[in-house]
Amino acid sequence: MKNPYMPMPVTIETIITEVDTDDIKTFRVVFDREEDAVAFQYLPGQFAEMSLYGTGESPIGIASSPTDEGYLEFTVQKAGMVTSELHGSDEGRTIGIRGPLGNTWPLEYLKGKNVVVVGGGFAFTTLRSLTRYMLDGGNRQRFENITVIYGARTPGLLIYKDELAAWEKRDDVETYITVDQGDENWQGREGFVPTICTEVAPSSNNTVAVICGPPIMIRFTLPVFFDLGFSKENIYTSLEMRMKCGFGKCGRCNVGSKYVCKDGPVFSLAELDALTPEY
Amino acid sequence: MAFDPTILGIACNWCTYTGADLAGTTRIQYPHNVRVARVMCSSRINPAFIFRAFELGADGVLVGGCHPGDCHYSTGNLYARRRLAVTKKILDFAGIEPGRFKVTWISASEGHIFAETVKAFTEEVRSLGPQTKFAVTKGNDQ
Amino acid sequence: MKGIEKRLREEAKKLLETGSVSAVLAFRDGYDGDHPVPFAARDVSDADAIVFNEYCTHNLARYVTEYEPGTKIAIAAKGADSRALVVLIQEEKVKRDDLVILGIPCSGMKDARRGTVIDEATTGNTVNPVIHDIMLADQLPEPDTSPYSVLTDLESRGHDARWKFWRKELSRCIRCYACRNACPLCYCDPCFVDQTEPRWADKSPSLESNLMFHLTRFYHLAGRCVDCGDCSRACPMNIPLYLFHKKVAKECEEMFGQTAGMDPEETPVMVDFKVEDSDEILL
Amino acid sequence: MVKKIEHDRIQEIIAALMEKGILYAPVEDEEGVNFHLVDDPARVTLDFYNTVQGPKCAFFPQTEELIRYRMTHEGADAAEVEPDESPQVLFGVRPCDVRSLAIMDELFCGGGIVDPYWKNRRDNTTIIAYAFDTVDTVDFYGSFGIGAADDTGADILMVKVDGDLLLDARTEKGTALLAALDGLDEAAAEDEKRFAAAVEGAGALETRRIDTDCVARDLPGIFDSEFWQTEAAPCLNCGVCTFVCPTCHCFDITDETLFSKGRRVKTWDSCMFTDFTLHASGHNPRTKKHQRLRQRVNHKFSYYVTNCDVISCVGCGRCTRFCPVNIDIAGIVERARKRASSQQINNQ
Repeated sequence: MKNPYMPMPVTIETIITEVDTDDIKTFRVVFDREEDAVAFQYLPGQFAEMSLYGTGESPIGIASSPTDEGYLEFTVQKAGMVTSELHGSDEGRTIGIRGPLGNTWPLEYLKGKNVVVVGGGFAFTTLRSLTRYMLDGGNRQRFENITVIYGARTPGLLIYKDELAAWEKRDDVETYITVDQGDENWQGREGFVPTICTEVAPSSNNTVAVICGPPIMIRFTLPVFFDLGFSKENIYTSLEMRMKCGFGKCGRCNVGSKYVCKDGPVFSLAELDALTPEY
Repeated sequence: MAFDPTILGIACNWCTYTGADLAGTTRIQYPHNVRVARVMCSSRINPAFIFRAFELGADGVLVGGCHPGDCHYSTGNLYARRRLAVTKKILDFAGIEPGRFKVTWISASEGHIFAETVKAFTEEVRSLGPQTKFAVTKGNDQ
Repeated sequence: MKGIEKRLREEAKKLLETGSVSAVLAFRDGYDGDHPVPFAARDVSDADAIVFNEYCTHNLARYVTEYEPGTKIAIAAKGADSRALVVLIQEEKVKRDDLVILGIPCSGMKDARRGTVIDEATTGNTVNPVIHDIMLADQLPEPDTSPYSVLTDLESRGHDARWKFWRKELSRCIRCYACRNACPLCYCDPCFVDQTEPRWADKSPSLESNLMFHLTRFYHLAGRCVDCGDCSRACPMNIPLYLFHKKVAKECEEMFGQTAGMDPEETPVMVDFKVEDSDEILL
Repeated sequence: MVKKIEHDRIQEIIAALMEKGILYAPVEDEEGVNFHLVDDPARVTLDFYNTVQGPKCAFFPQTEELIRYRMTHEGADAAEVEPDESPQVLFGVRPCDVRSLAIMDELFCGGGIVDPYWKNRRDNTTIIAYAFDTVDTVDFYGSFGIGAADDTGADILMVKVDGDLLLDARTEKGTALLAALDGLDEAAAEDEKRFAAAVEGAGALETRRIDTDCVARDLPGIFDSEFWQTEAAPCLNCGVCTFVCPTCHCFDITDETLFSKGRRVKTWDSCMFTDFTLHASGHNPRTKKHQRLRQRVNHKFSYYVTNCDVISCVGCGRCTRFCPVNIDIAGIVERARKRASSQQINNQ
């Protein structure tokens, strides 16, 4: 029996810092063992426990796409013990990964549908995974129109800048990047994500909205989508909870009869309505 | 081989640490057993530091601050006096010999007193033998 | 006890009827009469559910800090409970004016689970409330014994024997934190032991982490502990924590000349100093 | 085939059991009688009503080492602590506590990933149940259809009758263990009768009962009720109830490092603690004590039923017995049921 508590060793290959506050970094890791790389089969929306011996483990959404071969990426905000230690690490350090854990964005359900991806701030990570996945080669044709609406507080806080620029150039995805407040160099949109959503006004016909961001953004964005005629079954989001084991034993992420780690983190609004409001 | 104790010294920045420095610069010999940690004031010492030191295997803990009345922050050491006195009573009641924990006032000019204090305290701790009561064994016996 | 119960209900009714307090902290029956449960009566109709019997050992001062500042509450307070209130007032966790203290002189209260009389070992011989607004019974004669006589045996033992004693006791701790959470004076949020940066004590119970937790907690209660004994009664593992708290209280009294929780005007000894404190206390 | 030994000779059977592997048995300590890993047969006792804590420690110890590591310059060298597969015996467990193990199996061995530490120990343990012969007022295991001499889940059922211990195997594992134990006497026909009579007598013991039929369905209906504030008012939010409970399973995983060496451990945690759900960001979904009490009751009596089709409570009464402020979970469930039904009537 494989011990589910045992992390797989990975090495930090590259650390990307692209925001002007130093509390968000993207870590690209590669598996030390070939068999782990083969075993780690994931889909967008899933997460993994990043393990640093001596400090502990922390659940982090996978920001890379399964179509990216040979590495995984995690974008991590410095908050607690593990993430602080991770932020203090150098390239070349060996850490551990336990996963993939949790469910995925509803890829089967999205097939043949229009997809609106709405992200705010640093919560864009698994949405980036989803977008990369949908836009990748043969995958693109499985989805209809793809719209990406992504905002951050300032231009300096946008993550995956190069990628966003590349998406803006593509004609098979509509990309709307916005910041709450621009600076002297900012040429793009200004305005809060809900406002941009109102302006873009994606049709709810055969469309699923996938939303992830800070609670305040979600709170103001949802009414926009309801007004556009989106049903609760067609709006998906991802929850954050304190977790330890990641596979439904430790009881920590229990909300109602669900465990966010194994029944989530992805839920439709309809599913969330059935949960107790304790997240 | 004779028992060579490990002692944590906690010294205030303004008096005892400077005193220890003076002992060094004037080349006064004192035992190597004390590892000195510097704090800004003796009142910065959380008693948990001392419990933790014993837990991590210190055989003795020596705290040095400014003489009462001479505190850089006027009254820090007067608070510290009460706190460390209580700490000492707690250690004593838990079973740590009083000789393993000493609080003393050493000014910046008293390099020789620092050296003498360390010497005497080291000998006292040596005579008490290794501190095995609080010292951690967990996970370290592998 | 029945007389006290009757008076308690009457006073609670009066206070709630006139709206002079928003809650009366007392007791109600639990699953049987021997297992009372702390209870906040909020309405006149609640008052008849109030009980008081020999098993009402809990220190209700524990609940005072849960109320918004400025909320007027009445509280049934036995001797040691009133001293805990004094400490809370000294530490500005509650205002004297927000409290209506219903003083209950009593002795011979019993621990329901263990069947022991609690003032044989705890309550600091405080049979009469030290502050009160309304007394629910006549003052009792003050006991003439020392509250610290239970320490004699441990004090007379050598260091190794004492260590052996505490090693056995503290290694049995399962870290349920009932002691801390039952304590009226453990109101820190978060408690040092729950902090992760730095982590003062490992989460798993082991002799070392238990020592770190308990010794630091004993220290944090220095000059504050009023010997109500709730920590030890709450403990599912029967660890006699009160012995250590009592010892620290006794030392503080001897060194600083002040008993905890006697006078709301005093400053607790550990946040105070005297220039003339002797260095001898460090020996 | 019933086997027999005089109660005074309990040390012999304990010594014999210790030879068969790891032995967990009730041991008298300062706190009362509790399950311990036995190192001295003389300390084992059967003179108790029930142990302070449930028997989960034999499968899910409060501290379980998962990994041992040594910090290095590049990261760490880590080695798995392999799940224990040694044969073990759990001796003297009350029938309601035996039932708790099957309930925990649903969680640890079901729902996808299996916890190897729990499963291995469960597979390799022989359970000797010990029938009740009296009833304490706080117990309510009868509510869950558990009898005082219930043998469900037990490999051997043991009863104490007039100074004799009578043991009867219930499974092959139990038969094998009994056959391998020296020092037990073959029971006479008379003893077989005494055994049957004791089991029957225990069957007549009645605990108090709570109505559990609809509780799983009804509890969510009063989730937002003031009820929980009222019930939780006396609660201290300590972890006594969860740490004595035989079916509480929540745990934490932490790294404990000393200098360069350390271990990753799984330790019991409690949903009653404030920091149980505290995020690193500072957000906490359950900051108030009524939310935490509500979580505990709902998790046992509703959520667990949804997920595992069984109530995660066996009515052993420990949480009530050891609650520092005498909160009674059975009372809460009863009042919740009444509240829910009166609410339903009002809504109609």
